Amino acid sequence: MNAVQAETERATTRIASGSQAYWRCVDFLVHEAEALDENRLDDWLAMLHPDIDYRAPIRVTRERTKGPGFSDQGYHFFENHESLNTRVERLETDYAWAEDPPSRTRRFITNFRVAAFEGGDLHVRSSLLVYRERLDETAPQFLVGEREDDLREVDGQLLLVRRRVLLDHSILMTPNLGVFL
Amino acid sequence: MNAVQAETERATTRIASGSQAYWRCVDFLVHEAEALDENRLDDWLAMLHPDIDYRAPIRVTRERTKGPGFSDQGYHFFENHESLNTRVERLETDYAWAEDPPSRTRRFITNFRVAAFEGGDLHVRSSLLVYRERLDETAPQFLVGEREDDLREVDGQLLLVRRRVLLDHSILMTPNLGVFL
Amino acid sequence: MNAVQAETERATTRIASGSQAYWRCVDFLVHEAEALDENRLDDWLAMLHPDIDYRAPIRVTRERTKGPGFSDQGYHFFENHESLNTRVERLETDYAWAEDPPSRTRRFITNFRVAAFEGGDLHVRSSLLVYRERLDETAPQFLVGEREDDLREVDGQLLLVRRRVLLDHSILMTPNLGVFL
Amino acid sequence: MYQPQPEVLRFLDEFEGVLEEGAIPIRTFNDPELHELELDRIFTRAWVFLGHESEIPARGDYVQRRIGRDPFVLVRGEDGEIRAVFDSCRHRGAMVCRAERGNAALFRCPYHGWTYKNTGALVGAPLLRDAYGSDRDKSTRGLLTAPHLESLHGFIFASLDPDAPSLDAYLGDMKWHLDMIWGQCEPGWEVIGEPQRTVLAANWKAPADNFSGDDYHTVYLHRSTTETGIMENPGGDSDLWDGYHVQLGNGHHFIRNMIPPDVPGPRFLGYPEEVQKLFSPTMQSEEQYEGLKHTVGFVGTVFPSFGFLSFPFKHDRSRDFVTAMSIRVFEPRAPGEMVAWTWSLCPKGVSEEFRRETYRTTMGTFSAGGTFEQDDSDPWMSITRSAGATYARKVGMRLDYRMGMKGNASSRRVDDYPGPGVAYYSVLEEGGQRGFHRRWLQFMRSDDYPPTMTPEEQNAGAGLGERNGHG
Amino acid sequence: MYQPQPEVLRFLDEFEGVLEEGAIPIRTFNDPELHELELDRIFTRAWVFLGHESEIPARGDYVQRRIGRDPFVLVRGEDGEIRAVFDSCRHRGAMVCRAERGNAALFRCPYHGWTYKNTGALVGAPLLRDAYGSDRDKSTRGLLTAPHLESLHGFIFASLDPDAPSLDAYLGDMKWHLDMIWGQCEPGWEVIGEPQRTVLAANWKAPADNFSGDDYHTVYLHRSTTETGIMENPGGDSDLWDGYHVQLGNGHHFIRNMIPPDVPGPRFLGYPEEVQKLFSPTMQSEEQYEGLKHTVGFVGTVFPSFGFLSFPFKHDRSRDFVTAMSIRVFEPRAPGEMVAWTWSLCPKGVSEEFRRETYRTTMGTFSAGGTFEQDDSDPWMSITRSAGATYARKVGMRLDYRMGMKGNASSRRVDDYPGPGVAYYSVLEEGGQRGFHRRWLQFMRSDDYPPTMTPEEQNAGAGLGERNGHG
Amino acid sequence: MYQPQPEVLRFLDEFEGVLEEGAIPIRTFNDPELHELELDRIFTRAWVFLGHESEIPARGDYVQRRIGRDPFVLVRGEDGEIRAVFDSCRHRGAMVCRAERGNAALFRCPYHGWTYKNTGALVGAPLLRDAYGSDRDKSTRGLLTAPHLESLHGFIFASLDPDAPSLDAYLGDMKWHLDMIWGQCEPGWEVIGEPQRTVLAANWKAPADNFSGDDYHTVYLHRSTTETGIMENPGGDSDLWDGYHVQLGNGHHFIRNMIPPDVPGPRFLGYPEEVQKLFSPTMQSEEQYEGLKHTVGFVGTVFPSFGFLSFPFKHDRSRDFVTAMSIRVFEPRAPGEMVAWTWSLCPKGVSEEFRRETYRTTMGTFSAGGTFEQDDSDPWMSITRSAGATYARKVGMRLDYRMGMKGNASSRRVDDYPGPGVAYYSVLEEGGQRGFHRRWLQFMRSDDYPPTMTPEEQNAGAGLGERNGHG
Ligand code: FES
Ligand code: FES
Ligand code: FES
Ligand SMILES: [Fe+3]
Ligand SMILES: [Fe+3]
Ligand SMILES: [Fe+3]
Repeated sequence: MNAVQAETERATTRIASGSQAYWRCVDFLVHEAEALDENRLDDWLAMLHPDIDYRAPIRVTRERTKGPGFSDQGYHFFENHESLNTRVERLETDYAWAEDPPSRTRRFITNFRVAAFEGGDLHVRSSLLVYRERLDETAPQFLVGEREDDLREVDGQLLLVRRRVLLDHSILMTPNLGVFL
Repeated sequence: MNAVQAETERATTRIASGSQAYWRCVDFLVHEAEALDENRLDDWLAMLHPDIDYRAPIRVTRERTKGPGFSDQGYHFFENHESLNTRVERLETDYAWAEDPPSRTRRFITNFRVAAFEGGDLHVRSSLLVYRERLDETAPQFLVGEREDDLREVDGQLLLVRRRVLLDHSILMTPNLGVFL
Repeated sequence: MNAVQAETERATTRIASGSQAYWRCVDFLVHEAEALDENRLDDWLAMLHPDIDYRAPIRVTRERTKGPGFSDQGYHFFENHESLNTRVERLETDYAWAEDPPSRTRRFITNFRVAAFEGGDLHVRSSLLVYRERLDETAPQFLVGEREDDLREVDGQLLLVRRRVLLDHSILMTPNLGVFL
Repeated sequence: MYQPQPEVLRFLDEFEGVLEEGAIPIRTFNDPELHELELDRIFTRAWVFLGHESEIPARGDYVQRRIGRDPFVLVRGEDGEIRAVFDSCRHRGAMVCRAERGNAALFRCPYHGWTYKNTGALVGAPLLRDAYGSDRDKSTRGLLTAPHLESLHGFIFASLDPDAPSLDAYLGDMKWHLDMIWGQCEPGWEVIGEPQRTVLAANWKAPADNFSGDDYHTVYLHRSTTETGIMENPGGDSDLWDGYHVQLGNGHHFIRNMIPPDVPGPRFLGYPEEVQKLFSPTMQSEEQYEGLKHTVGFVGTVFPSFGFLSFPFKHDRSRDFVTAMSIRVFEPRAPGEMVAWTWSLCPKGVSEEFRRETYRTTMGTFSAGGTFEQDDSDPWMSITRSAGATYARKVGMRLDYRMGMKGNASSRRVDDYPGPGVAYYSVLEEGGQRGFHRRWLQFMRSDDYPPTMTPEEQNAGAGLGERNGHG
Repeated sequence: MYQPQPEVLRFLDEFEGVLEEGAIPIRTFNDPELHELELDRIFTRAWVFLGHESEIPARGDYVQRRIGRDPFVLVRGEDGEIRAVFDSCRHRGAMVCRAERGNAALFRCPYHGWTYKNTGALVGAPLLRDAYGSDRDKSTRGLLTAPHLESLHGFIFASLDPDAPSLDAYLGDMKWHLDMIWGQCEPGWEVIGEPQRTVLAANWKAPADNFSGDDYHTVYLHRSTTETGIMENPGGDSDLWDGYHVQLGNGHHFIRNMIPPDVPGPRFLGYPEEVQKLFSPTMQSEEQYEGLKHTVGFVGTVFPSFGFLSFPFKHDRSRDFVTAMSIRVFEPRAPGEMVAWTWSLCPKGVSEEFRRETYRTTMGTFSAGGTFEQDDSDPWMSITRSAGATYARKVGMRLDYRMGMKGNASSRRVDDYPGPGVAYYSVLEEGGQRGFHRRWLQFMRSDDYPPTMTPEEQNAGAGLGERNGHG
Repeated sequence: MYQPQPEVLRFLDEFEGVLEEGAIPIRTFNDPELHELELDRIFTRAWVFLGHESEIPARGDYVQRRIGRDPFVLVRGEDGEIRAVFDSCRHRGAMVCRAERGNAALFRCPYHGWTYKNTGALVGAPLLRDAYGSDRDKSTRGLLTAPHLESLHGFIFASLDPDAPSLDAYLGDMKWHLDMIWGQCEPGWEVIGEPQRTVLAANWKAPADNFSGDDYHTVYLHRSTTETGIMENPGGDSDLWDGYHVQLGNGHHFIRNMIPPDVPGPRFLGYPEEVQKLFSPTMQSEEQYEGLKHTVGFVGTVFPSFGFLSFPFKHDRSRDFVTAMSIRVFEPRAPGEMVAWTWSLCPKGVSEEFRRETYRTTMGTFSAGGTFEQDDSDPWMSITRSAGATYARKVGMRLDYRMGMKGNASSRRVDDYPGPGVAYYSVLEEGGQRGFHRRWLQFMRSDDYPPTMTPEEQNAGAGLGERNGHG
């Protein structure tokens, strides 16, 4: 079963746009994007739930009748809290060359759709466009797709507990995935 | 007279951002984008009013004093409900090659401005960026422009009754218009 | 001291997303974008405070530990009201060739974060993507970055009193800056 | 003059032999050196379609166009004459025409202000006396102008080669057909709106080849349109294959679907009554009038890059069939890139409603967003992709163009075709496409302007007449 | 055949002399003409890795792949045989395979509907009788198929050159090593999920060079991974340099990190018990079984563009080390652009948990987002950038490949390497990289298929054996 | 060495003849082969501007720069000497300098850790003894360094050709002028902030040609600036044309706008009092001091790609005119692509307010966003577009550079110009631009380094002296 589908089968209630819960989600994602664009990676880690399940499935070109082509086995990213933590720690050493000097990135998050799971978690779908450039390269790179995020409240704060980054690429047009999506 | 102008001469009242009517419009367009990005074309058809007037005028490069250069005679799309219905039906045959395998698209809808017409229809202007890629091509395609949409309430549901897609291209940079804008 | 930092050291209170003040800011920036995209440059000037301080610092590639690399001395734009006024006046002569025929532009403003300064000014951070194309060129140009804006109320109207355009480019990929950011 | 590498010339020599066997080396659809040579030997020589007179009806009206990749302004001068001027100032070369279309008495170069009339003549420059002293002869400093430009029924063609034959000679037997389709409407024809342009990762010859007699693709590639009723055989008894392929010499080709006089069905391309009555029986010959009357649709190409077609379609199925006539240019951009131009064409003097519906139908079928053309773009791109493969080049991969050659068809050369040219019936043959590539070779292989030829001469010259299975 | 300019041939001649001195002209990493010649002389001749049988287990299963830049479909036919068919219809050349992977009995070309079996044979075309009359021989119109395709332990390689030697002969002493690593798992191996592909502004030879024996970069470039504990010496007493460089002839190379039998530490590549017991002592020789048992990790290359590696890593530090095995293809795209392909490989029949963790570890270390590979991509791109510099070309800038040549190393040729090939110990030498470029030269400089060679022959032929400082 | 095709050499031969008639073939502004030859024959030979000493004041300070397209690091070594080192490790060629600017004692290559001093010398490598045994001679493995680098008043130029003449000899009579403008400020000059860089779809020679004496474009192209008061004749009685064109040999050119001593108006380039008093009458000759005093503005070029200019402008009309001095590099990228570099220059020791206002004025007028430069970019791009046209190449389209030749001007060679060089008055002539292209030809046509020449020699050599209409 497709990892993407599994999740969306849980019962949800739609959250009205403009409601308080809606804005909490939007604010969360906007501030998360800010932290990532500003390379405040420790701040970013602090926004993740210890049980985070973070994946970006590989996508293959399939016929129309076969659906969007997301793999249920292959992932660009397939991370938990510890592996994300390791990645951040590594990026903060003096030897993470691909991202030092860091890419210049800008994340555009739009098209929010918010729902609530029965258990209380919030479920947010949004569109993601990451603009990226490195060094003095003048060929801009784009990472484009949809995010499906689950946010869970802990001590009054929302934390990201589940993310699927559903990219619109079958071949990545960026030399590496040194940035988080 | 320019087709774009004709419309905007009707009397409108501005709708406050954040109001209920505003969110109804935003939600409509966000969910419409979702339906299109997910190739749920029948769902999309169900969002169109039977009287839909759907056009994307050709744009030519004109001097500053001559305005934005939208044609009042030439259109990339010049559709009514029946022709859109035909298009969808055709895309769902097994022989719509240009879109099978389907493009991977992502629609970013931002910069909403909402107003109400005297008769009750809602008028929404928004910015549109469509990211598109096909097969294993690594040259991304962008379709960029503004939308002017009229939404009409029927049985408690908003339906799209008029659309103008005002593209920022004088030459299209996509091999075909196999996707809806 | 970095020009960008200087500002952000002033004490601010966060403005809740969805609040009236939030929407005033969003509406301001959305309507500003509309004025610029439609080449209504006089309308745009009318949205600027007489004390406007408008800058786009040059960005250089620096190591991760050295921060984002914005110059505190070098600027693509370093403008006040009079110089912006001169620019607009010049663009409206018959001889501003680079922008006549005008570029076709589309500004996408997203990821709003609003705060209030002690004195009452509003402080807005947002993400900016400008799509630009000229004549019959088919190589699209992007200008991408973040904006830090201060808005001040004068006679019930918000006016832009300070802007920093923090581009994500170390080399500009647009032949000129004939458009405002 | 551009000097091709010996390997390229060798390739072209071999190509001729291969073509006689009904094959085409796939490499021709994506090769950097062939592309350069095409620009040099085809697009600066051949008659190229630039636009229609109805786009520039008044003196001073202009539109920006391309010949090959090169920028020209198609402009009706103050003297009423239409010219194609190279859009490059004679001083430093800057572009003098700023907008894509408009009306101008003068083109003033933005760089230093040299000013040209809409005839291309230099008329002034700032500080002329101070700057140029006694040498102020402006006559040699006008904009470069295409040496030949002619218009046929409002369709404007130009050639950049002084040695080019007249347009009539160039068109050969195609002229009779153009007279038939565009020379019998009393008020004349006009294009609606502005041309649509799309960049495509395809070689320009992929669509040109398609328009040169590829009926065969319709039944499968466009099956989605028959399944949804967009295309149907509007002629009742006759069927899709009931038509002629007509070779017209010099690489031009015409597909013509006809309906017998005694069979009920559409007349005059399927136009409605209000349009049919605009056609005059006296403007051309009786053969041509009767010919148009019993023609349901057509697809034609003028070598190298001009295509045109007309068929009745149901784009909006709440209505009856509507005739859609579109004209196309396949602009070469790079070995694997082109720009597709589309215009919608309509008789003048029709009702607003018909004008709108024929436009909607044209754009809804044969434009970038058209229900036909969308799908055409896919193989055009994938052919180009395959043609760029090293392996295909190394093994000299050949495409199969044998349909209609001896033993390869039910289609036969017929003598009763109502018009000039070498005609085949049915359309299940690929002689028109072979003819396109043969003419291409004639241009590519000769330092001089290739002579005009009747279709028989062209085939015979290539030794293909003998091998053809026809009549 | 592609004919290189004399200047290019001169460059290749000089290259050989330079290489004997332990240098490489940097130009080789970014040059348009060398790139074209590589496509012609290497990628249409050499055995190229296409995929693993586990990707297409059933009849009709297919995946789209590239040989060089050229599009092929790797498909298991209805006859059970695997073929690589060129994805281009024999009629007009359109792509016949629509999706990236799937199962198909038939490939139907969208353009005109010619239909091929999954064996590549043409089986039908619309209106075949009407269109082609008596010439309906379909046997000559099948899809072009790679003349050679062989599979070794499920790893599928193909060559486009009819003159290519057998895969075994091509692999030389590499075969023994592949048998060792992939020929002893009883249930066999499989890839997990789909390959990841990334476009990179790098020449394909930069990673190929790296995989051909570049241990030296690990200590500095990848220092972030040791600092964070992702990589650690899992062998306790031994250290990173405790390994062999093994030249295997024909440009192939193998880095092998071993752990002495008496030293405690990981066995069988660091796989856990549940996996270790899948390895059989009887499928290959005892040397190979013992060899695998005491191998901790390896990095190998099959000339030209296939890389593979295995090491235990801690991607998720809440767990113990997990063995990650990945296979790679360096697809050439342009002089300064490539596509990196990554597959994760796993023995069949393991627990779901181990399968997931080995996958996570592979992708977390050696993929586009991997903590190692991210940093590799940086020098690969910057080498390519420098190699394109006019100055570097003009002064003939040479890179330093002397490590391990006479007087240039502590590494020595050893006789006690437990396996075939010419082995050096320690890994602080660059003979494998020199060997890669030497083989490259042999392909590039010869019109005929270059003969297979033992590593000794290859070095001797190049006069490099003498100059090497090794034993 | 790069070997151009015979056709290119033939083109260059013809170019010389054409130039004597005051014409330039437009093709020179967009041609792939000429571009390659330029990189090889001009940018690896000529003295190219790299930056200003004030950008790297302290030992270890560095900035990344380009010579032609090639990446260099301009660095002040620990020995205080400034060098331009090629940013490519001698081991595998990776980039050693990570940031665009900074301060570093060492450059450590990320790939394997070879470490270079900021003088370019190799000082270490990981595991040096183990890896390289006895061959640890580091002296031959330092970074490649530009063979010549000289600084004049802080302006740093380098040449990659060992045979290059000294910078003084290369500059010829331009040196006197640079001494005049930058050699008389007691505290010296400095650049403000970092250079701005913009990619432009233009050939680099379009702006170089413009800066080599194109006053003529000011009146029309920049008319928007006079209409809005940004530019005005600040000299009162004199006018825009009241200046000299000074040919300085070796392709360099200087436009100089002067104000007579008895006319009230700006002095010393229009600088305010606080700046004027920084200029010393004793640092250079009296002629130079008086010369600077009565110079209102200038535009200069050092062949091939360095431009500089100074004028008083009103960017902010709430203030008086502010002098804006900018320096420019036109970096070649591709036949039709360049990078424009802009620095703002200011005397040291001025008030913060003036420093800010001169910066704002410089960037507000002559940068990518400048009210002048915006419009310059338009014709530079459109010239490049036209120059790439097949038609232009085929008919050998020539541009008109006759202004100032016999019978083509009111401008005359004058003997009373206060300085060296061959001077014309007024500026309505195009001799400087002809001189630029003539020098370009001298570089492009000779295998050896072209000899330095006085302007007379250069003109005479080209036979142009005779044809000139000047005095
Ligand atoms: S380039 Fe046209 S006037 Fe100079
Ligand atoms: S191209 Fe495949 S059937 Fe014609
Ligand atoms: S490439 Fe610089 S140390 Fe190896
Ligand atoms: Fe078609
Ligand atoms: Fe590595
Ligand atoms: Fe200028």
